[in-house]
Amino acid sequence: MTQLTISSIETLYYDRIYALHGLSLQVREKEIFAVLGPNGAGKTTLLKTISGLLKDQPKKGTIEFSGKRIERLAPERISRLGIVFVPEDRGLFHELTVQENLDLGCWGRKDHQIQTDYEFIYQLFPILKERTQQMVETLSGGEQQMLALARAMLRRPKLLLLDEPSLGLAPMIARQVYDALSQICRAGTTILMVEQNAKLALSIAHYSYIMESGRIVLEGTAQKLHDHKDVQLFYLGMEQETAPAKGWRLYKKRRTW
Amino acid sequence: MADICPWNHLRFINPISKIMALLEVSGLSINFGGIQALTDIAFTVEREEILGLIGPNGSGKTTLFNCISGVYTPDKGDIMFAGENLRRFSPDTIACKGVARTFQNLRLFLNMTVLDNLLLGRHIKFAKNPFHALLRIRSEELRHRRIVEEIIEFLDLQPFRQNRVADCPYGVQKRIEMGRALAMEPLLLLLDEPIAGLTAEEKQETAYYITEIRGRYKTAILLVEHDLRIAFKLADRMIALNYGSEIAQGDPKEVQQTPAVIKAYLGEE
Amino acid sequence: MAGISTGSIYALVALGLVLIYRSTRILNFAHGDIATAGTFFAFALLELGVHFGLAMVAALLFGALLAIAFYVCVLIPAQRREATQLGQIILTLGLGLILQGLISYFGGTEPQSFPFPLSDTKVYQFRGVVISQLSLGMIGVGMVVSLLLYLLVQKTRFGLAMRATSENLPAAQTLGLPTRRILALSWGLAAFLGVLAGLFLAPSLFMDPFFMLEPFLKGFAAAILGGLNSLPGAIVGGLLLGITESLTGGYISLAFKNSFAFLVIIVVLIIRPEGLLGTEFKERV
Amino acid sequence: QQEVPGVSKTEVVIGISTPLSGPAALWGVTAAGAKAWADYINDQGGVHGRKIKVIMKDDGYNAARALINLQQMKGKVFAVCGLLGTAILNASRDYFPDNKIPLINAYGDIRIWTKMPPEKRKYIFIAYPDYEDEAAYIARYAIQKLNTKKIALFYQNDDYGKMALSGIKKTIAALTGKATLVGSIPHEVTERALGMHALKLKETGADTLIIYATMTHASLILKEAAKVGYRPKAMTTFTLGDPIMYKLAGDVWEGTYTSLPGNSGVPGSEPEADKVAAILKKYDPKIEGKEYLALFGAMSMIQLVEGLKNAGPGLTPESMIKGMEMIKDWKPQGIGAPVTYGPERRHGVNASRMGQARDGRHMPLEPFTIHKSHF
Amino acid sequence: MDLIESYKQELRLIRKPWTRVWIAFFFIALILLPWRAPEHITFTLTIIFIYSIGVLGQNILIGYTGQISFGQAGFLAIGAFTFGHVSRLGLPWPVCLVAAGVAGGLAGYIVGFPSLRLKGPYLAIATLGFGIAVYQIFVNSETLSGGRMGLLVPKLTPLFGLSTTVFNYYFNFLLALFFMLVTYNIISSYLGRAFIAIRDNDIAAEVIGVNLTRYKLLSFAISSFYTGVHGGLFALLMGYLEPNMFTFMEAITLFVAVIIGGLASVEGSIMGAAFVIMVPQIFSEYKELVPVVYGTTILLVLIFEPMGLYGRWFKIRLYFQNWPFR
Ligand SMILES: Nc1ncnc2c1ncn2[C@@H]1O[C@H](COP(=O)(O)OP(=O)(O)OP(=O)(O)O)[C@@H](O)[C@H]1O
Ligand SMILES: Nc1ncnc2c1ncn2[C@@H]1O[C@H](COP(=O)(O)OP(=O)(O)OP(=O)(O)O)[C@@H](O)[C@H]1O
Ligand SMILES: [Mg+2]
Ligand SMILES: [Mg+2]
Repeated sequence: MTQLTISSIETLYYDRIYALHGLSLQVREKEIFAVLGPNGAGKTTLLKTISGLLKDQPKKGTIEFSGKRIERLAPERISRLGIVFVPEDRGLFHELTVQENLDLGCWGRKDHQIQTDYEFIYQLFPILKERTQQMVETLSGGEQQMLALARAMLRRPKLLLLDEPSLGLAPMIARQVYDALSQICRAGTTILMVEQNAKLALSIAHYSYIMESGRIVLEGTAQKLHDHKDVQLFYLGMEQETAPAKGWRLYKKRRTW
Repeated sequence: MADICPWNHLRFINPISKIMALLEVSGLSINFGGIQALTDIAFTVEREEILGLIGPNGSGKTTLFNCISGVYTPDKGDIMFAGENLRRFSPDTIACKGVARTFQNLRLFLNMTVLDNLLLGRHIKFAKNPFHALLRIRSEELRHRRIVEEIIEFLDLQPFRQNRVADCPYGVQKRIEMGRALAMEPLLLLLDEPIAGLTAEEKQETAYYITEIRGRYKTAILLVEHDLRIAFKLADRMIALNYGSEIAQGDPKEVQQTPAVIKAYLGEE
Repeated sequence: MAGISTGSIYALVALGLVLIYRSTRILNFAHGDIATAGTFFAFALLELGVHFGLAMVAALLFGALLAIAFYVCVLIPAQRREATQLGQIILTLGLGLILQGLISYFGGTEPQSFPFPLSDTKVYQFRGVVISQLSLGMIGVGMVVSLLLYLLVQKTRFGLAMRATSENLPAAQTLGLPTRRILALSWGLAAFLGVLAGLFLAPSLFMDPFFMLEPFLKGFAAAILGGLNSLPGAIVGGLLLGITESLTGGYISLAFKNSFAFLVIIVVLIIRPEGLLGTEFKERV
Repeated sequence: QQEVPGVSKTEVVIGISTPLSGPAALWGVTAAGAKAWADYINDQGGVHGRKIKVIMKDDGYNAARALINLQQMKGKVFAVCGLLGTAILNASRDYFPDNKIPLINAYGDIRIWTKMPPEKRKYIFIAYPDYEDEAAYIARYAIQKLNTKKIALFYQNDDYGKMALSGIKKTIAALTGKATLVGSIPHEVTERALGMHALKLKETGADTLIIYATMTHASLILKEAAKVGYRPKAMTTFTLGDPIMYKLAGDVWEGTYTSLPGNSGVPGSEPEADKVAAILKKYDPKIEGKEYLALFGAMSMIQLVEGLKNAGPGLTPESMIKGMEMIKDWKPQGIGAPVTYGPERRHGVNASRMGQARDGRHMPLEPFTIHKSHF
Repeated sequence: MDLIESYKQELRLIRKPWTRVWIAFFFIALILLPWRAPEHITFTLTIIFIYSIGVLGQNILIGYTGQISFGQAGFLAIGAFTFGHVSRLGLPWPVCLVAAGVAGGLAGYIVGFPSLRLKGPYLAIATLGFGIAVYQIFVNSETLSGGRMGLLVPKLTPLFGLSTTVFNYYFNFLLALFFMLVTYNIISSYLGRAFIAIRDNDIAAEVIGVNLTRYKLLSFAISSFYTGVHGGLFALLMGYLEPNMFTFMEAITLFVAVIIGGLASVEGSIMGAAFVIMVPQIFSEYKELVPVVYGTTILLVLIFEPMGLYGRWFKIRLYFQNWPFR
């Protein structure tokens, strides 16, 4: 069942610069969706538009969440519907401690599973448990990323929007995070993520989109994209394995789409 | 792109330092209210060398950078750079000595244009004559402008030249920051996760830039990176940290195979 | 002793300022004027023969509503257009001017004495220390209010949400915190404190459209002295400032009393840039 | 006939720039009084068929703004009345002679004109007491009539307060050995926590306290002094002759000696003053409760009207000056000390008389003492 | 769109030919104004010119370097009284003006030291303390404040047969113009860039080699030099000084001007100065409601134009750039 339907939205910066050009996509419930794309493709813009952080955007088009129109709503309202967004800059409260940040993640929750959720995230990110009283600003980049993810998970979202969740994570942790994501997806959370680490992303995603300059240029199941030649070249960096060892080639091959 | 580096002839080469390593860190330790972020770190960086720095999250890589660039003062240890101990210097003096860095969470001047950001990189090289500022004598400005334009060309930043940095996509911001560091004509460049958050294609581009920087500008580079495929390719040597102490050092291949590194960092593949 | 009673007033004003700063990062320049407006409102009610307690409650509510209205009608639209922090400070200044003008227009510019059940001239002596009934009441009320406020802000999640909202509004919004309500409530509470200070000050300082100017500036200084993000700091700062003033006034020089008080503040700040009880925030990279 | 700015067949325009907003706004009531009197005159048919039109502008007690106001009035007004504030008077010194606009009365330190060459003073007519003379008078009264031995001064820390200080010093020097000045405590205009000041005053042990401060500060200091059990004889300057003081200070005000101005009267104690005050209140109901200041302001307008009358129907600055100079030994509406202007005399009246606060009123205790006119 | 052919061209102050024409028109209008406009407008503009120098200084500090100062009244007083005392020695006005600026600048340099450790509101209070201290020192010292009668300052004698008002107008116009150009030069040079770098991100600025100590102090010194000159010119125009002219309200006025005009913008500073002088003046006949009207205009401007008046101007310019093809 589709949970999120975006149909031909247009988002502009300064009322002049188009970042999204009539983009449409669908996200089905309880699945993981990955959006890939080069710098400046508008991936971040897409997630921000959905979560309502761009004022008065999208200019055109509709966004539907579980049958309810949510475009141009205030971010609080959108968030209360169960959409949680982890932005590129992680959106942490730097002057608060780790514990306080996590507590804020539970805002509005009154169920009894908070405790088990805490255990889940501490098991996933043991370092956070060591750092509960530390001010967020002093955490390392990766630790901040973990905290942001943990806080988002504590909210038990219906739809989780992740902007580059593996950014700055060590390879081992990144894999663990992805395992955890599949796990919470199975437990009932839909995930829409923007990711550059295509290999990891495609390994857990059910479906994925490739976005360039504000449009979806390619979509398909993870497997299909994985086998696509251009995707392999540009996103999975396959060719690099076979590239001549003597140096790096600056190539700008034309894409077939 | 001009073939010869425009500023190579300006470089002051200390005859003694020719035999010495460019950077020699020894016994470096720092502690933040109970958290031992670095313990007794020692390593050297030679001229024109790329040294890879890896380690799990929170292992102290950025802290090490902060110590070298003077943002933190280490509790113990020495940082010898071209014959001088940087330990007690302020960040701006260290910058003048020829150490440039980028940041993990970008620290650009968001409200300025890309061009101005790069020109700020040239700040230490300006002949600072207040009368030039007051009387609008712009010869100095033009001279640096030329160098900056070359960097812009080199890093493919032309489309963003006059854009406000805040409006540029994340990947471009990373490149701008690298350009800003490069504009300082550093002897040693500290790069903190320069390729995080890029697509494979862009990663390779950046990797290309990094080798080119070393090749053309004769800069030594200290590189933090979590994408190991690239890191192992780029680095001449490598050092791995865990919980603030060194767990392996040496040839990338060997480091990759050290059990401690696999356990703490890579995980079983 | 004189120091403690003026200090407790400074503390009360400082508390209001800190409350707003903590939740919005705005220095509220209209704080004094809102307090004045509330006090004048109470005065007007008293003239109409309203019972004192009732008038007081009405004035406190009036002040709170005024501040909330300002937040809703002025600050929210301005924020929607991406007003800067400094711009919002100037907005409060504008509100201050407007209130000032309206108060002079409706309330008159001449000084007036404010009837109060506690007497300012009735004094008690404790071992040579003189304190008036009013000051005693003031210290008492000040302590009770600060305690309640402390409990509210420090021991409930409301305070946490307030700090979160001030630090990173978009993040707080995406977490679903009711930011508008939190901010409106903080404005209301702060104004409440301000009017309370005004009501206690009016009988001892006389009431005219500018009578809160000096206490406001001193309260501001006290808030900084104690650390802008700390409620206990506001109280400590206020008392300390009051005592410093009366000591320098008493033993060094009356004419340079203010200068000395500020000198002390500057010295303290240079040693502790975040204020006495403030928490330091150091950016790391 | 040449055109005179601000004068037409049916109208003569008078400019007033005064603090109507800001911390000094209270004094703006003087302008309201002046305006009300002008309205009253207009209802009486005006002067020589001309109605008096008042342009009133706010200057917020700021010299630059006052200057702009005056510049703006240039060419539109015939005369300016009741300028307020020493800084403003000083900054606008050259304005009146340069533009040939008469200034009829101003409130501030009158000594700024003494230094001016007489030909430049031609357009200036002042009926305002000199602070120093008044303070000297108060001190003399205290020593001679109240048998004071030790005097303390509580004063506002600016030129106003400092003139009082030097006036008192002069008297004490003149009456050698009779009394001493045991202390002088300044205060800032903005501060209102005066507990410390009261203690200091008590320490001086003075039996007479002379106060040169605003109404607020005077009441506050008396209250604070009472709190610490210090009840000296209080003597104050004329600006505190306002019955509002009773409302502010309450019981502690009773018995205070307050000097009363030579150029105005005391509503509530003098029938002549009451008569004028009643007229003023009729024309501007907001004056209710502030009659003292309003009357003070209206006195300037009364003089101006007298000047206009004397000037005759052909109104020019020159004829106005002639008209003002014709005022000799004249008590406007029977109020105050007699005013005299002349070609050599522009400081029309400089007088004081002692009064005392009794039963909610300020009662004059003796006739006017006329001080030397300064210019 | 016009093409820029060289960097040199790009560095020019005014790049587009049409802009040049507009600006030329504007200046000609300003030059001819005293001959046409009523005198009070000339006079008001004179005061605006004087204030724009102070506002420019304040903008260098707040807008460009990001350091808040509430002590501006102190610098004003120092500048003004220095001017007054020096000119009473009989020295010519250019010397006095430089003295006023230098005295202000020195004071600023000293006041700048707390800024090395303090930020935002903390710095604001420290500087506020400075302002209050200066006021109290002047009030309590008769030698400094010129005694209880205040300090009389010799005024300018008009040259070239102009009237006093007109002469003052041109005099201050030229000075304001001079300071405006200097400001443009400063902010587009390495100095200005370093200031902005400190404002945007002080750690990064330090790491790329900007010496925080030097540039923060420099910024304070430059800004208070401007303010000192403002004070001096004010003294010259008023011909009279007393400490009460430089209270906290004056500092607030400058502060409001900077923000209403637009942070970090030279044109904005001028507009801000015009705003704070003109608005209360225009409404001065509203009597006790002047603050209400003034406050309301501030609210309206900032609600609808949070970037200040300059923001609006900027938008109009953008609008006309592709007008009528929108
Ligand atoms: N605040 C902004 N103002 C103006 N333009 C912007 C802004 N943010 C982004 N853009 C522009 O919108 C386009 C899309 O940017 P966006 O940040 O969404 O890219 P992205 O796909 O997230 O890139 P990256 O992978 O680097 O994060 C870019 O061309 C960028 O220049
Ligand atoms: N100023 C500080 N105060 C307290 N703790 C700090 C401070 N700076 C760093 N730390 C701690 O020191 C440890 C090392 O941090 P550092 O940023 O160097 O890690 P890193 O190796 O760069 O990690 P990542 O790969 O996640 O960026 C972290 O656990 C961090 O919490
Ligand atoms: Mg992005
Ligand atoms: Mg790091």
